[in-house]
Amino acid sequence: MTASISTLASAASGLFGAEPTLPKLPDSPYFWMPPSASVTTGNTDALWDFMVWMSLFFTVAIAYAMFRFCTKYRAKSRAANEIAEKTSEHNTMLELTWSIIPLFIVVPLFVGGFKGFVDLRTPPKGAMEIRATGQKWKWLFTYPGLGTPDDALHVPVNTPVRMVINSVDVLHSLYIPSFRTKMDAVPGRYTDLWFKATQVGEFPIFCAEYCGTSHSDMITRVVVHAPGEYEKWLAGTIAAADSLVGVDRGKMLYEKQGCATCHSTDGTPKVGPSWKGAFGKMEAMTAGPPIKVDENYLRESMMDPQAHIVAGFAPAMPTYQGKLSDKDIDGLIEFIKSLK
Amino acid sequence: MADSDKPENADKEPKSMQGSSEEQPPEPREDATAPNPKLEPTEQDEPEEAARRDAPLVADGHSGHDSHGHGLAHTMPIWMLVSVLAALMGLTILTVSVTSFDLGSQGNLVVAMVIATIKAALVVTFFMHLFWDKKFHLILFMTALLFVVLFLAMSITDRGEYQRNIDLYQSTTSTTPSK
Amino acid sequence: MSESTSQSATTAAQKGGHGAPAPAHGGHDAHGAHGGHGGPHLAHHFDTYQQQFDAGKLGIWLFLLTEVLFFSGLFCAYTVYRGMHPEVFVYAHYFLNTTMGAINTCVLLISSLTAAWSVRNAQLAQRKLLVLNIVITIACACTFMVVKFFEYEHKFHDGLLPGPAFHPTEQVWELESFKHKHPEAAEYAEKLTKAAEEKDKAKAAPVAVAAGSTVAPETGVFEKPTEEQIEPLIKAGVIGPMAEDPTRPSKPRNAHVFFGIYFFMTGLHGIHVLGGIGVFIWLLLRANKGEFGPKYFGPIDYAALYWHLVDLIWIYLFPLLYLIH
Amino acid sequence: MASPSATADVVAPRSSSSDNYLTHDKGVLSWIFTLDHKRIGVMYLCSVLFAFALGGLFALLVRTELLSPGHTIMDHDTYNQMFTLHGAIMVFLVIIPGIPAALGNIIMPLQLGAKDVAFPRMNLASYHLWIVGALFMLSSLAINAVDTGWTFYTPYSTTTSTAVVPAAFGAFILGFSSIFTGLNFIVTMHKMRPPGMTWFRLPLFCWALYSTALIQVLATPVIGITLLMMIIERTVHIGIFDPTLGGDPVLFQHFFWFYSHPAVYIMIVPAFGVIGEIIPVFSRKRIFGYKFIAISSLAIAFLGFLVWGHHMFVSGQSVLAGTIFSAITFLIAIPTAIKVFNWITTMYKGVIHLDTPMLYALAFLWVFTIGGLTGVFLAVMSVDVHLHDTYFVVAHFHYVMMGGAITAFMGGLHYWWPKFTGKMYPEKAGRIGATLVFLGLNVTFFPQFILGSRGMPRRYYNYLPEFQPLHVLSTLGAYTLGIGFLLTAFYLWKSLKNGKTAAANPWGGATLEWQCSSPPPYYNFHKAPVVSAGPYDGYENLMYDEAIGGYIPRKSSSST
Repeated sequence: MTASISTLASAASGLFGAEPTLPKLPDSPYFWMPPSASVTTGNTDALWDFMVWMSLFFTVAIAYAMFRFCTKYRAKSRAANEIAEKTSEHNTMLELTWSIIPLFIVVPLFVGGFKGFVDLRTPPKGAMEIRATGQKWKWLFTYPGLGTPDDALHVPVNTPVRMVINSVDVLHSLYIPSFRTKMDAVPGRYTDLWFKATQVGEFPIFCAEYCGTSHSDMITRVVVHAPGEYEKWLAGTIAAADSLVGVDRGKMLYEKQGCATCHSTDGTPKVGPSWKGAFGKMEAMTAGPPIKVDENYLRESMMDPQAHIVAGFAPAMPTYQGKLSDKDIDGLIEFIKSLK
Repeated sequence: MADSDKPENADKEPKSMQGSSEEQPPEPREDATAPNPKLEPTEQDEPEEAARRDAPLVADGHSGHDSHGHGLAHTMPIWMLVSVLAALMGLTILTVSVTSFDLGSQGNLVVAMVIATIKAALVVTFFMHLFWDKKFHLILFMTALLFVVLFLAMSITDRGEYQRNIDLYQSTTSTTPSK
Repeated sequence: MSESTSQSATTAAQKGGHGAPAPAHGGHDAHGAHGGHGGPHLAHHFDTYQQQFDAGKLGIWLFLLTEVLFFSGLFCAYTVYRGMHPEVFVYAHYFLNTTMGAINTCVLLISSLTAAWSVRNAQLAQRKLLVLNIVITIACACTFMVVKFFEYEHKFHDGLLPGPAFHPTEQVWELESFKHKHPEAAEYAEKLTKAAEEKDKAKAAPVAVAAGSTVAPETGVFEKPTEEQIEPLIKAGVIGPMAEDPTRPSKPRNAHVFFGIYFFMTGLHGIHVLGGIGVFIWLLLRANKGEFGPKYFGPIDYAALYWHLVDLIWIYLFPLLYLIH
Repeated sequence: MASPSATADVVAPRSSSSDNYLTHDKGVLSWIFTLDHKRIGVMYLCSVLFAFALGGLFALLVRTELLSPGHTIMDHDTYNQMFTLHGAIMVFLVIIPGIPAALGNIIMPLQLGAKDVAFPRMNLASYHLWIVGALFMLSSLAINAVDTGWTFYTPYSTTTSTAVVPAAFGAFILGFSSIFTGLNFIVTMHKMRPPGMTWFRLPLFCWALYSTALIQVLATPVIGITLLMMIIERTVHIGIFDPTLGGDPVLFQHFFWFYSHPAVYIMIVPAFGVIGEIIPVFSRKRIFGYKFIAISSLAIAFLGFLVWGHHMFVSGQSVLAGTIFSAITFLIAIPTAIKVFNWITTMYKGVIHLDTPMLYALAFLWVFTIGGLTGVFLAVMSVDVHLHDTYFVVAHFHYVMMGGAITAFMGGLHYWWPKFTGKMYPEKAGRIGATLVFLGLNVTFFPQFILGSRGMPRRYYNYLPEFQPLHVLSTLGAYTLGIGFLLTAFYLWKSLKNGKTAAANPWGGATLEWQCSSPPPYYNFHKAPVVSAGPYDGYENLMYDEAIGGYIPRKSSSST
């Protein structure tokens, strides 16, 4: 129930638009990296800078040597038949030097990387927990006792947050560039990542593991709230409870629950059949006799989507069992009815 | 592994090549690769060609350790083959009968695998006469096993490490297969 | 040598490389007979029979290498899944027919002997014995496949199929193999099932069977079970946390995966046996023509090596699939 | 090189087009069923180049689509299919067989001084399997092109509605084709070496192919079984990889990368070999640190097997496994560094001829240095967490695969073109082509490093508008590349008709292949080479003869 209540609240706070608007890439003080907005970024950026300079040094050195040799020792012509002057053909000391030098460079790199990695993988005790569920092609962020109020992830600044990640269909990957962290969402198990936002603002979230058709639309943003703001937002969410019913509720859920990614309201079939004029239609099924699209069928297709697939569509829909209250379902059915 | 055996070969193989080269001067090759393939063999190279071809090529049971010069390969005496088979049969009966006893949690598995490995060793050593074969073939076979072990070890270690995340998930959600 | 045999060499080489090193024997025909060089079975690009034989031998060993790694994937999957769901393997092995497995093991071992022997025959130019040994080898291989066929046929009949098709017609505790091993547990499971069914009839709450404990005490159908009664059932995931249905004795979750692996491993092995049969038939024809002798017995040797590897893999499959305790 | 005496045996410095492997037999069948390694190599070459054109076409389409976020010329699904096919074709059909099976097949036995590979029939079978595999893979294009990415990750690959099975089965077959080639090469190098050709007289190209072959034989079977399991999973649902049936998708990644990381070395190590041939010849100077380069190839081949997990740092792999894999990954930097430094040192005090092959070799050094160094970024675990599956990775492996393997392939193609065809390509056009490719390459892929580090994930059809300028730049670079390759294709094709006849040894190489006429005779050597010196010795005994446009033994030393 709380789920639906909170969901509404976001509706009330008017956060939804038809198309999920792309987040803005925040301006960064660095050339290479996006702004660093989490406590763990220090290690990554330091190692990065070191390696950039190291690479620059070696690339320039090698390029210079090549260029120098090519100009200095360039042959006049083949006809001239110059003979290269004899130089030593191998020099074990030299070989060893340039075997050892890289070793000396990479060992600290490994250690540094290892330290940073362990940090990224071990969330501090008592970190606030938020569930992130990947599904084609949307992230559902579930807050303790609050359901999924919003497309965007809302977190308070300077608070360690642990994302408990899983997927309902295929692999996804929760990637927040400004926090320099990323973790795959693997169906059938939990994975996790953590961060502690240090900057108030909005930062993009991407899906970084290929997950099919709309992989590249699985973009949303994390909203880092200033101290106090986050609580306000929560309060607002709960306060605005239950204002929507029937069609409006359905419309809002349609956008918030990710129905919109697969079902159009204008008659164009997407991954799933369009909802326009769907209600009351006789639909041919991939298996079994045609079925009339009525309340029962709609309810079934939300709770157990694979039960009856409309002919010509892939069984791609995740179940909404437990995600939708009866009230939500009624709302959605009303909404679908309204789409003549 | 792979590189460790290289030097050993590097000086072994060429010797054999030289060896074979001394007994066959380039002439026959020239004939073999003559521009005109229809060309019949010239008289003077035929005898030695034939001589080389008809040299006794089967090694007697014992001198097969390095088959170079002794013939193509080692020949297994029958008694050895039969007794190996007997041993294998015995081990098979053993491994079947041992399953009726309970040897602790993984005990039976370990015993079964040990027996299987002994059988495998017998087959490889005698039936596949790897014992008398070139050492390099042994190295190759071992390399294969080494890589299998690497492959299994890493995958299984990792799996064991994250097993609990899966158990956690399965305990919190009902993941019975949808039939 | 006739083009036909060399042609079959090519086909053999193409079908997964079973005849892989066979090319060693041919080739000069395609290059035109340049001189008497090499005799009938020495390919033009080799100088001596020794070189040709060694090349083929190294080739087949490398091929065996690939075979070992090819199967390693399946063994890895097996190990991972067994470590993950031991109960499934305990449950499933009651359905396998150990006798048939053992028979097949012996059959393969015998064929391995004859294969190894045939190499000796070829080396010593014992043509009759060679043919005989190859025939026995093929016969054994066929026996193996026939037994396998009956095993599969049986599994299909009992609905022991991989994946969603997995619908066993018998419950594990109804099996002779189970009854014989754990009689008490078997009848205890019967009792629980009956109890559960009565409850269903009585439209009462389903009997709760939790790990280690028994029917909910208040029903008081029967007293606390003994170790012998409960242990095997839990081990096999029939009751307890791993069971598919908490209300009554059933099968463990994902039991079908075992049969997935079983059919995959034995099936792939079976395909290799068939391949071996093909190669040996081809060799039989050539042996009959008396093509093999002390100077030229490579193909027999290579085929035998391949055959031993097939045997080797079975030596591991047998305990891993049939002899689970 | 072979002893002076052997050099003296060069029958006709000007190629004797009378009887060579191209003219020896007539008719299509004489090609399709030939057992001659050179002809099989040529067939491989043509097929690979065709596949390269196809894969390149897909690449250009993908880049064009990325000119603007969202829809430019195609829709989501088409885009996903395009990049999948681009990847699968380039990896399985082009780069893996490119240098070993095409160039290697023709050159390796010649360099070795062998009459043929050990198993000619198997060699042919390998090519036929390649064709069959390619047909399967492309049949997926005809049915409903696969859209899983070339990695076939489960559970997506087991649930998507596109034709995964034909594509995967194609890759399965191509695996066997690759195994056959590798197996054949190993045996050839063990058993077919002529008198005096000791292991440490093998040209570095042979050493590289040997290491490659070892990987092919040891790793490829695993991808075979993995794809087979994936196919079975998809069709029968045995539940090994599919979590809804109790399987484990991460296990698939282990299986997949156990092959596919070594496969990266199947692609790049032969390139090392080609570069190791070109640089000394065009510097008229012995290679520096021959043994170190030779052995480092083997070292890389071996280490390559122990690092597959560095593709899985954020896949849900355990920290323990990740650490082990990361640590070993760094070790690969060492043999790689050895090679680069040795190549550079070889040029020191040489007499450097900047012909097209050398230009490609220099391009390789530059591009591979960048590709290699950026590899270090990805080996550092914490940094990889940020970079994994972004355009940084895309840029990195394109610098290595496209910039490394393909550049070396082009270099080798030009270097041996006279030997293959008996014709010289137009030098000036060649240099222009090389320059275009080099520029295009950097303009295409360097911006992708920046995109990646700024957070642009790979395999994206739609992206944030802020990324657009760099994408446009990258696409322009891709077009430059396209033009460069078209030009190359054009003049190479022309040269077949009216290129000037090539000398037996136009570059003054000392390895054995330069001793037989161009194109080589059917039986490779009119006289068996007797090797008495290393592969890069005695450039001073060769001198350039304007008249024939090639090198001949110096009068002074030819009598000994």
